Amino acid sequence: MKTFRSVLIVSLILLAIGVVSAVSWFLRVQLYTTRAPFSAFIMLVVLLAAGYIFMMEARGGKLFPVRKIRAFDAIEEAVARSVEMGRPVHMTFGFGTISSAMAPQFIAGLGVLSHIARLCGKYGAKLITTLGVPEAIATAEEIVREGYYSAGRPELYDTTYNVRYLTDQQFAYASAVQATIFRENVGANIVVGPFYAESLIFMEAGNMVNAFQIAGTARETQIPFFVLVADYSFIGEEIFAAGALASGDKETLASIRGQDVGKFLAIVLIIMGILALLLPGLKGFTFVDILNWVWKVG
Amino acid sequence: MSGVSYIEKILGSRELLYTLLLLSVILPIIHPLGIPIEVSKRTRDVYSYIETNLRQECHVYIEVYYEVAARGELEPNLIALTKHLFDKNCKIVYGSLSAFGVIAFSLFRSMASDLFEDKVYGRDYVYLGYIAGGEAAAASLARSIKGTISVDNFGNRLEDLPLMKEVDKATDFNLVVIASSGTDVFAYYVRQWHTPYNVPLLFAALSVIAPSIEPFVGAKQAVGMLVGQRSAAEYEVLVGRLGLGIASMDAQSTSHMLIVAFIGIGNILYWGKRLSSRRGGGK
Amino acid sequence: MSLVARRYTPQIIVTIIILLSIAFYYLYINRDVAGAFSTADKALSDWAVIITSFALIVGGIDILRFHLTKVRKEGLKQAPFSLVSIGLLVTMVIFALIGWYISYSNPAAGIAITTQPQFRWLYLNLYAPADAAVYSILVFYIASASYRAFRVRNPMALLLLVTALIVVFGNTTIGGVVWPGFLPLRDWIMTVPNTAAFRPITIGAGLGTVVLGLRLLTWRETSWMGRRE
Amino acid sequence: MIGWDVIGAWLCAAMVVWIYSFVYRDNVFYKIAEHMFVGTAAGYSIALALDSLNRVLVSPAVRSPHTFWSASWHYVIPAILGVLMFTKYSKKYYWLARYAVAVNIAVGSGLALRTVPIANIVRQITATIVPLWGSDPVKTLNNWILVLITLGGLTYFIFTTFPKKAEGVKPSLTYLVYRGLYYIGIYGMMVGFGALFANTIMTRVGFLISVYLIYIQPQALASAIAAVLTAAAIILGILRKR
Repeated sequence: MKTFRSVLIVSLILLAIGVVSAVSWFLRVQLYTTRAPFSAFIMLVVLLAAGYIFMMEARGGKLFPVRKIRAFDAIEEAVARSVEMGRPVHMTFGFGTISSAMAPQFIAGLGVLSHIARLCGKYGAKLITTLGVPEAIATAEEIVREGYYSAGRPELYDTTYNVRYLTDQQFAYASAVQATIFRENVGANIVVGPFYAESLIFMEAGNMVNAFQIAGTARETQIPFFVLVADYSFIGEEIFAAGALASGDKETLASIRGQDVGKFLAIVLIIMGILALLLPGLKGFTFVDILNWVWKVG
Repeated sequence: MSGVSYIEKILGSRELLYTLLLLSVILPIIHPLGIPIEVSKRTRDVYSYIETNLRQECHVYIEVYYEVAARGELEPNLIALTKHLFDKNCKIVYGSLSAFGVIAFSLFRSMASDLFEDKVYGRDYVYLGYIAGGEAAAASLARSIKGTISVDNFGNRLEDLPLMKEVDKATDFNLVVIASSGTDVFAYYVRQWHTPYNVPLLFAALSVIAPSIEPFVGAKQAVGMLVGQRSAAEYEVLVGRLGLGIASMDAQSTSHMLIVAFIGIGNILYWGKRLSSRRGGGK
Repeated sequence: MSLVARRYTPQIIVTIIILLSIAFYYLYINRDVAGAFSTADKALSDWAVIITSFALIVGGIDILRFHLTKVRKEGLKQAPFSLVSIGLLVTMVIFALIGWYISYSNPAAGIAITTQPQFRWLYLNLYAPADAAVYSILVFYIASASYRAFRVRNPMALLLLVTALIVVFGNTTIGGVVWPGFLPLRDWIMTVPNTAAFRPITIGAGLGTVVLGLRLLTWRETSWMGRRE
Repeated sequence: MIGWDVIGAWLCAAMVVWIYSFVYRDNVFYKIAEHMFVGTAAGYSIALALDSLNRVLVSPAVRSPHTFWSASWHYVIPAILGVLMFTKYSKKYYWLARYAVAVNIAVGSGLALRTVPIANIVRQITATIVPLWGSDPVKTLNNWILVLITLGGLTYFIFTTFPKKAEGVKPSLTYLVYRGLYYIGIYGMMVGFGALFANTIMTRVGFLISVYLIYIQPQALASAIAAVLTAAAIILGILRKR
């Protein structure tokens, strides 16, 4: 019943957008910008709607199994091993700031941090979080504190030890992080977030102390370094899924299915587009033109 | 300790690899090896454009727009181009739309002192210095240099310089070269010099930003483009002044080969150990 | 009440601002509205700049606190280093403040915060070389990483190695001496399989971003607030 | 007399050498260089922060107060939110810092949400729509590779639904297509990773050459002295550990 209601709500919203668009088109109103193709806006709305429907279905009690992400499961092993060796766990997010378009990746990293903090509380591991983004200091402190307090080990929490903000200048941050990894002799080096050129510095510093390394980013140019050098890696969108897995909340997990809808959509559009190349095209209007179509009246 | 693992320990130590790497980069810069280089079509096009289209004693404007960190890629290009132009007895006016261009020019001037030896400042070349104002300044320079600034970088009045009596506006120049580490300044010159006055432009760019200015070249708004150290090396071969470009290509070659050698050794050791342990697996 | 102030209000702020910024970008309606949108959009990004600036100052205090705690805990062994950091931080800020003061008291001098002469000296002779050095330190790391990463453990690693070798030989002049075919082969790899390989990753990253945005909008993503009450 | 320029040039060379020394071993000179770097960088970012505050807030408010208060009065709100960030040191009012974080996270995510559908999704899809037939066999083959790897990569990332192989039954066509694309995807991505990794070596070496030319070569003596000092420190460190 609930599912039905949410599907109804979403389709009503889509219908409303459609009606408003159609009416404004006939009234010759330039409703949408010419900067972006109209299909981008439709894509955004459809993806948000699809994800929302799945979240509502999950609230109604439906379960969506998510495939194993090995790097995510490895986090627990990494923390446990560090405790055995008596070495701290290190986590950092990279240099992308949260007031730029890198924000989503940073938030995914924060999700992973809260998972690590809870595990560190559970196993009694020491956690060192290094930061290069000043806005996130308070958040990181809170997350780490929460991890230790909820596991009943408040004595392990020490703000200046656990959370270290090292400056927001890219390579000063990188040099300080590599020194921290080396001097604290970390047992596990977990780096998830938006990374730039500093990615390999962290990987090699971790390698110098033989740390167990888990890495992930959605920034294309840095993925190779993580995949080839780390023990386990999140490739691209897996970091967003990791953030959802970390929450352990079934509604949040259900939203991942929205990502799959997007992938199916992309596959279908690509195949349709290629097949449509066989057709002559309607009055010179091809499939690609539809995707690139910009809302323009008059 | 068995022989294989002992060798692996030595080779696997980072210290050895790092030291060899440093040497493999620095030594070729000091003593270039002169590995032959094949000149790409793009560089040859630029060279033949200057060969065929520029007369003796023509006038060229060169924009020096890069910070010191980009020197390794752009300076060799600039030196090779300057050598080519001076060989044709062209007269060059240098200018910078950015403040860091001043330092870059002075370093360039001292690195290529042999080129400037028998050239007279004011008659054969002039450096205007930093001209503030970005795109507006570029537009103003295209209309009139002397109307934009009155003194050059060293405080000489432009009216007193013989070269500046010959040239003043965009159409007085037969070629404009832009050596830049940013993308914007290429667009300034396309919009303010090429589009209204149809002055031929030539780009020298960093390899990372080359893709973003490729469209200008594709649209024939620029006569050609030199990209990074590779183009510099090729141009040095063409003009016959082997310098930093070719030396960097040698350094690239030696360091890459060192890394390849280490990858090879690493694989041999890995398979050696794996096969020998499989053979002795019964123990 | 307290939960409203602590948890709900920040989430409401997030939802409203995200929706607004999407609307500002995609909607046009007419020229006046679009102009108002872009002014509001500019204001939003200025808001972020102002907040980041304050965050940076808070961060500076955090760095001071970190080093002072370190000196207290580790004593003389750490003290000289931490004092160097603190000293330079304070010096830079003082020079910046002097520059700021001059920019108001004597605007004709053309000195602003970042162009104060002593500030520039420190920047050019300390910060700039260190920055370049840390960046280029990557050359060592990429060498030792390749030594380990390109070990042929399985067929996939063999493919990886072969690709890497072709690109390496194509990039260097010595490759052209060995076999002239390396350069075109390298160009082909960089334009065809390389482009294709990163395309699904790009699409996936986009989808992940949208779904995370959805979680922010629907208040399911709360890690950024820290503590759960 | 030794001028500031000379000192500066020596400092440059020493900083570079000291920072490079870390790749061999951590030593006291790296530690000094790192702390100097971090201190300057922190000061620099505070200066940048003051500069942008000055640009956006202070300068307009001081230079033209009238226009500022009529048009940009709302800049006071983020300023207040910014000041509230200091409450993170308070045990009771720590949550006030969230308001400011909320604004920044929302602005960042909003930026991402507007560019992503175009740049990451639509543009990538349209770029993959290429003809898979034609007179030019090389181009056709390239297009096939492009499309197959792209579709394969997309299949590889699917999280929640995929065809499963039932025990003892002949695998269905869907399953075979899925597995095939999955492997094409992962192998294709590996080619991409290898190529990008190897291609990066070139830019990194290029950067080392630049640094050598700018800082080390002109100050060979200073760098040599710094290098000898560091080497001594490293050897001393190793001996002491024994």
